Amino acid sequence: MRITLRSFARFREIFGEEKTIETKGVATPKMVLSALCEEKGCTETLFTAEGTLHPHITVILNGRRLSAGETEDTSLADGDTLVVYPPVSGG
Amino acid sequence: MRITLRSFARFREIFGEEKTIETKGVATPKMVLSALCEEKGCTETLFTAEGTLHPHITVILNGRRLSAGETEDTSLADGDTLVVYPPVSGG
Amino acid sequence: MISIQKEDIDIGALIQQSRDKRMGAQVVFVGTVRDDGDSIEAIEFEADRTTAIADLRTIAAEATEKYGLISVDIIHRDGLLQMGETILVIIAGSAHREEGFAGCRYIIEEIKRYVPIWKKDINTTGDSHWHD
Amino acid sequence: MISIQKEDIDIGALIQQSRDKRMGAQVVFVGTVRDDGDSIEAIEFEADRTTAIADLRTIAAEATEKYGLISVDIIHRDGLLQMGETILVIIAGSAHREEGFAGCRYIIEEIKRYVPIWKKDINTTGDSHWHD
Repeated sequence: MRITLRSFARFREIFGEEKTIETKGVATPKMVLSALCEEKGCTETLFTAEGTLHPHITVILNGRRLSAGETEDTSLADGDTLVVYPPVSGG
Repeated sequence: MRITLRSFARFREIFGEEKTIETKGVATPKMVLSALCEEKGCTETLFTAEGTLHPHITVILNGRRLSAGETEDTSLADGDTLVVYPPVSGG
Repeated sequence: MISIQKEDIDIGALIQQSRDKRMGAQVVFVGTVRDDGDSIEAIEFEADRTTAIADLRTIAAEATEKYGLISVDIIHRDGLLQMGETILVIIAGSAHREEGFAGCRYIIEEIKRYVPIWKKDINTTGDSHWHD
Repeated sequence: MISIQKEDIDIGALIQQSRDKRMGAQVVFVGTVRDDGDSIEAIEFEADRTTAIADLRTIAAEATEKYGLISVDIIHRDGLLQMGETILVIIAGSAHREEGFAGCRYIIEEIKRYVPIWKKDINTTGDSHWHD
């Protein structure tokens, strides 16, 4: 199945502005990001030593923000759009 | 001795913008205002039932604000300027 | 800028003027003549300008000292003001927002507490009365 | 008015537009690019405009509900901003000052907490880095 990943600011510089990811079998948002980080060498940027996403990182699935738990137990479907934000610094 | 009294807003409508008052002997700011109020019928406007000045009324002698106590124990001198403010409502 | 004036206030220009490169925040308070549903059609403001200006300078200096502000502007109008008109503008400029909010709030509360400015409601019936 | 835009903000015009006769107070927060003594010469702002606008609308509605505001305006700029330029303007209009101050403060804190806008310092040396 195909997932679109969009990212911003420092994460855009890691992942690119928008990319299409092919996954096989069941995949959660956390699994997709974890696999990508291994490839890009950015595991420490997104994940704590315990392997959870840093609390100030926001993951949005098809326009809805996910809780930490949801990033681990939501199954992605073909055509989903995943957005990942680094900590915000506006205002 | 001669005292100049200046007043503002609702007190200007009672006492006039600026007036010269002649007093004899020792006089305090409170005594001057009290005598004037008897004449103008404004005792309740300036004084409480206990005979003290209402706390939101400001008395200024030669440019300096007086405390409640000072209005009762400061002796006026010839040429003094007394200013009396009703409660403020700016801002 | 500290002023009591009859003329309207160009708020945009004042904000621009008061800006400084050390500033990250400007907190602005604008007071306006409000229609509170009574038959009031305008408000007449009277000030003891000499004392009021001295008091505003004192308040600005206190706020600057207390909250480490970079700049303070206070302009209060007097004379007859119609519904919707600007009465007062305060600008507190600071490095960070916390001081700007605290300083601006301090200034308006101190003005209300003791600066010699008074308002008189002017009714549609032609009556008028001073606020307590 | 809720907006994210590259263009500068005419703060005076915005304050005038947002005024309503039921209003007695407008509390305005202006955020500006601050010279903090480092070698930063400009800041680049990036926003996820679609989500940010939706978030700003949510925050404005919450502030209106929570503090009984009469109007809320929020304009945040993106793109490259030089030292001293306006980043953000918030206007909270209310009957009385207490709600205006509380509402304006709520809005800026919520924006800082989660609205997807990021800033990158651009140094005089040509280096740049994203804020945490």
